[in-house]
Amino acid sequence: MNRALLALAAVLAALAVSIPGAFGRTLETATPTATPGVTSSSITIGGTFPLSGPASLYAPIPRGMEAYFNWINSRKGPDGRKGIRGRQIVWKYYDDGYNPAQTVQLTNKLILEDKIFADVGSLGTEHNQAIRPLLNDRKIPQILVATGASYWGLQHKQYPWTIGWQPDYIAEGRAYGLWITKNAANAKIAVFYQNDDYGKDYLRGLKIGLGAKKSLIVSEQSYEATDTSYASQLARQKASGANTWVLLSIPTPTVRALATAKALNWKPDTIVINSVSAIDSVMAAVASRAGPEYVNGAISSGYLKNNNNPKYSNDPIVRRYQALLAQYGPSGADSKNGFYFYGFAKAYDVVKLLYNAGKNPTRASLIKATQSMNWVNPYMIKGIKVKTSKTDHFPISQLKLARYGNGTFSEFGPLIKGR
Amino acid sequence: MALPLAVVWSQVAQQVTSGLAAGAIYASLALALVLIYQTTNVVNFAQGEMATFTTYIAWTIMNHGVAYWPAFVLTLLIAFGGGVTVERVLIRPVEHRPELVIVILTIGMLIAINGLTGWIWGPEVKAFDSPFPNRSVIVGGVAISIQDIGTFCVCLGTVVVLWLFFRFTTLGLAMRSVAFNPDASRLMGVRVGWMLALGWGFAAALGAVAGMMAAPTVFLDPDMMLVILIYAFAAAVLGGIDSPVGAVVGGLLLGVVINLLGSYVDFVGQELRLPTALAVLLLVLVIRPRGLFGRVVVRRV
Amino acid sequence: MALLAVEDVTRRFGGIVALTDVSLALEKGEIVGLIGPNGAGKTTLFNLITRLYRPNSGCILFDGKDLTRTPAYRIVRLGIARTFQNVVLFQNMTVLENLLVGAHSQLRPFSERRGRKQAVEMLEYLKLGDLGERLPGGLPFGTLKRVELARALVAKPTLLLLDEPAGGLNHEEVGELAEVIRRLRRDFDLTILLVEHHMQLVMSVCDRVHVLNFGRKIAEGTPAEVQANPDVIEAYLGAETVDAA
Amino acid sequence: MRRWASPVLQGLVLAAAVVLIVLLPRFTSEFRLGQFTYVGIYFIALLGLNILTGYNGQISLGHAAFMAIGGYTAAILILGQKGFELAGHDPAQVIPEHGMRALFTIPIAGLVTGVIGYLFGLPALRLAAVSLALATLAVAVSFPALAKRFEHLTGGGGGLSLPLPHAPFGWDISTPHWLYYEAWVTAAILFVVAWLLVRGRVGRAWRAIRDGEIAAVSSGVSPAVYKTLAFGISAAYAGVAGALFAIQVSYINPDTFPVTLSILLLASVVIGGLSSLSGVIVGALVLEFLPIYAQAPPVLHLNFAKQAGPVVFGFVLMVIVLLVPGGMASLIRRITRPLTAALARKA
Repeated sequence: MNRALLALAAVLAALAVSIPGAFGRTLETATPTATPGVTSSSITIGGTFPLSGPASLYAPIPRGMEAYFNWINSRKGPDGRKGIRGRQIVWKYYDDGYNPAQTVQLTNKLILEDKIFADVGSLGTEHNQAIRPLLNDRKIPQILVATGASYWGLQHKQYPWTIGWQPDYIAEGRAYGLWITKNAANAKIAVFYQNDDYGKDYLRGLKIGLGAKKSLIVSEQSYEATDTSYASQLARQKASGANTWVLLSIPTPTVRALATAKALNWKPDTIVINSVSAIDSVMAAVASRAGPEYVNGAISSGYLKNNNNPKYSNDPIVRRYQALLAQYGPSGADSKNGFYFYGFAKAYDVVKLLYNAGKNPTRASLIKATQSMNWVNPYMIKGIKVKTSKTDHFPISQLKLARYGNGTFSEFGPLIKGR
Repeated sequence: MALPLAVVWSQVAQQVTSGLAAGAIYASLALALVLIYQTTNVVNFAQGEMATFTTYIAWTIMNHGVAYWPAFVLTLLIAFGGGVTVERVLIRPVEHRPELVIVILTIGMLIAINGLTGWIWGPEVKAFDSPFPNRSVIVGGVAISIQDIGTFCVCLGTVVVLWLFFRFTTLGLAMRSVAFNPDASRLMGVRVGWMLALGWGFAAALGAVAGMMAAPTVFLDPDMMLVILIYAFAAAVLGGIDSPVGAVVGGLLLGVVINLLGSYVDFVGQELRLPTALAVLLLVLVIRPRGLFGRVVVRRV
Repeated sequence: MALLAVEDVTRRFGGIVALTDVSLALEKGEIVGLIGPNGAGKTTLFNLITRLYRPNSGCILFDGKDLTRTPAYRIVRLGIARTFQNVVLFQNMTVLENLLVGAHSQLRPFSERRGRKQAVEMLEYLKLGDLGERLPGGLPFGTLKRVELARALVAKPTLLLLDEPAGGLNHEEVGELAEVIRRLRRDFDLTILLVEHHMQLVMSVCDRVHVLNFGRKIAEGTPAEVQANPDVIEAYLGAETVDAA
Repeated sequence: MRRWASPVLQGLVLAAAVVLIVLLPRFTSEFRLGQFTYVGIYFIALLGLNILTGYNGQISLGHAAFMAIGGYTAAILILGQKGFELAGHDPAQVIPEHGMRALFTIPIAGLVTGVIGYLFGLPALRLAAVSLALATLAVAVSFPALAKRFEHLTGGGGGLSLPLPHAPFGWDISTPHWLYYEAWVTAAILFVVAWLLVRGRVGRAWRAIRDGEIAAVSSGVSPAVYKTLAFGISAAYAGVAGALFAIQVSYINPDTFPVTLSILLLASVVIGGLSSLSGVIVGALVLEFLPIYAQAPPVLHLNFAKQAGPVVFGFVLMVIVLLVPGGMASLIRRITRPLTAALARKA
């Protein structure tokens, strides 16, 4: 009977966590205005992110945004008021475990329970795709989504309430293709890609960039999430005689693939790594197993300042980022983690947009603001402009190639127009 | 298929070699599964997560400046203690409940430990040191990485040690007798409870070995063992869930077959190689339910 | 024609031969005993008849039909029901439900009510009337044996195989059992094959007795004939000495 | 110790449950309603899994894959040929036209999944418990790769977007209410079907096989017939749940039915109580609410550990297995027994 009591206590504790929420009715808070999520003193926005599970690598993004919003809420803006024109930003984000079905459910929570003004920066291609119809149906802005699929910009007509942010994968892949045709004209290319839309978008872009030289690709191998070893694929790529290796993969597989290739004694002359995985800490992991010389010289691309690069160590924006993260971020946040920086960069544009949505922001005015973005985001590489118009729905379409060396990626060459 | 014969053969050899390397890791974890199954008739779904957790502990120890081998031994001891504790605290109370209940308990452990690992150490991929250099030797056009050779030897070494232990030590004999007939063993003065706990301890330590052998190539990641566990499970069942030798053979076979399927069967390709391998495995089981090396269990009526 | 005819049946387990060329026949309405020391192969023969095992050679005819190709679950439908030496009841089902499983082959969809009625009647018949809603756990062993018997009977068999029905019963209960077995034959028109160690019971109820030793049949005849058979005495004495050792 | 005090009380509780389910939409917000719709969907899947695991003793770690089969069947039918043509190779395209009415796809999804489950049950017959767990796990693990391979039907990794759901036949009922009643009416029907199956000849055969296969065989129960039947029916339930799920989410890709869902489903059955149909509702509630509220406890307003959800879930699961052998259903029964006994005395 004692055990039963103990169990009862445990279960009651669990239910105490869930039931009040389950049966509680949402109370109307503050004075309602015409626009959900906007009161005289606050503006509520939200998004979904993988905080746990296989993609929890990205968990710092919403936390970086949170830190930035906290700062915005406590500093006096250009108009002398805190927050956005005196409204505090309320930032709600939930863990969808990188499962689109959860994304849908949590987005419903954001819409119906948290009454968000807009869905901001939600992460994942399929995840945003899953919630796009319902957000558009309700005319709720879905802005600055954290995915590089191309259709956020391309399908503006069908989904006018949705807009992307970062350079898309096709554009990025194209940049690599162009670079290869110019710098390694006789390359024999092996492509290692993730077998889904993400990897295939990149591959498509690469081929567009290569143009007539598409035939340079001598080996295409894909991997699945259920692969524990890529030795089989990589042995074949090695055997193909390729000397240029393009990796279109997410971070952990990229690390594994590079170390495995080294173990197979395969050293391509040129290694190209997609920007998603071109993270200094990721490369450091490779370097510690495969040796720095293996990855030195690897090519990638970027549009944000690399906050780890010594070149930027005295950059006022990077310095301020470090200070703000320490003050407003989660305790123990590692400012070297580029995803916090990404969060800051995105939050910067969010604040701009919310400000531009006007004195009495409405969902329509916010979307209107997304169609006339035109500014320099100081977190981005010099020269890159955040720019949209009624016909251009790709906020960031410029990028710069970067080269790995001395433990960090350094940008080089001219700005490349993605579209 | 239209490649010159010489090229094909060295490539086949390469595929087999790397398959053996991957298989050695499956085999190590499969051994841990078999060890627990042998002594307690439980399939421990948390085996992979326990391995991941202990590998992170090893990483932490090394991060504090301890050299590889001392850290390795220390981790084995911690894993052993952890395994014994798990058995005494969690498994003991449900010992006599149906198999399913214990399976669910280990699934609960899987979920909790996986979450805990991510929570404590974060999701970023980490490099894990290895005593073996990340170089390779070339034999007849086949590149064999020294790490893989090391993993392979450690795996085989473990089997030999286990075999010697169960064959020639009193403790090993006692554990075997418990697995074979707990009631009779109890009558003969064997402390059955402690033997089961020891079984869990050894399995946890074995898992730690598997984790530390896998981590240098798959890198340290909270989910690194989730998929490997499925392979190990398949290897153990294929070999015969109660046969240590079967686990090793099953693991190696699985590694090789998957590589060859992916490379040389066009319809399968890289994307369908796991489903195909599992389908083949199930076919084997349907024809031979006890696995390749499993004992025949005479159905007693 | 014999109701059950076992002809030259052999069954091996690995290297061990459990039964060698055993033959026996049961006429309709007979009560036949099957005796022999431990390990003689009595239960194995039961398992062969109920097709839990398949014979390595030989055949088993029931009502003229060869059982060796019949799947085990069809046996009861043909009219053979059995009990088990160690009482195998469904522990998580009530006594009544145990009986309803026994009547599985008799029930058709939507005949639930009739099935229940018959099961309840069977419980009454075997003086288990008030136990229908109880779980088997905790009931005395003798009662469990009767529950198992009831479960076999609701299948409406023509041949009943009883595996040591007297095992674990006290003197008084055994006396009662002999009466029950005779009554069963009369009331249900049964033929009964009985494995038993309790000689008194065997001698009092059986029409004929077969004796097995080390997997071979060593004797057959009326109880009196078998009792006088020197081979049987030898087998039992030998067994006694082994037991004593 | 096995039953509620009396059939009368049982009926009363059931009636109360029905009233509660019918009236719930009046008292709850739109979002909650959505959550309770998921509860209904999980309820169906768990009923099916409990038939297989609880009543028949066969472990399945692959039920999410069966849900996925149901979900894809529904999605493909809803889109229809025209929908696919419009979508072309870009699954993200708008799909204004569609094939079959969502409501009609539900039974078809159940049927298709049931047949596949039945076929899977045939070889599974020869597998021992451990091997069966592996076999079902293998199905779950392999499903994403297969879905990707047949991209022209499934949309590959990008999945399929469905038209937003709405009530059919021009019925004047809001979409969330429609989805809620659609799920719960289906659930009610399937509950009654499960109840009839479980308490009758078939259910007894299942339980007999679970408790002792040899005695069951000797009683004339064919393990082959009833085990495959359990697999088929269980899969059909999962298929119906998967179809409802796909309609509710109006999006489907391999990630929407991950391997972890299979594991959580099995865990929830145990939490609710093996071989207890009423316990299934507790399992469904836990499955829906615990992961969401574990990350943002509404009472405590603790925001420190959003990734604690899985840890909490794992621990709750272990605690229940360790301390409440019969699952929540037995606990509830234990608590209410004195009460019902008192009521029965008075009556």
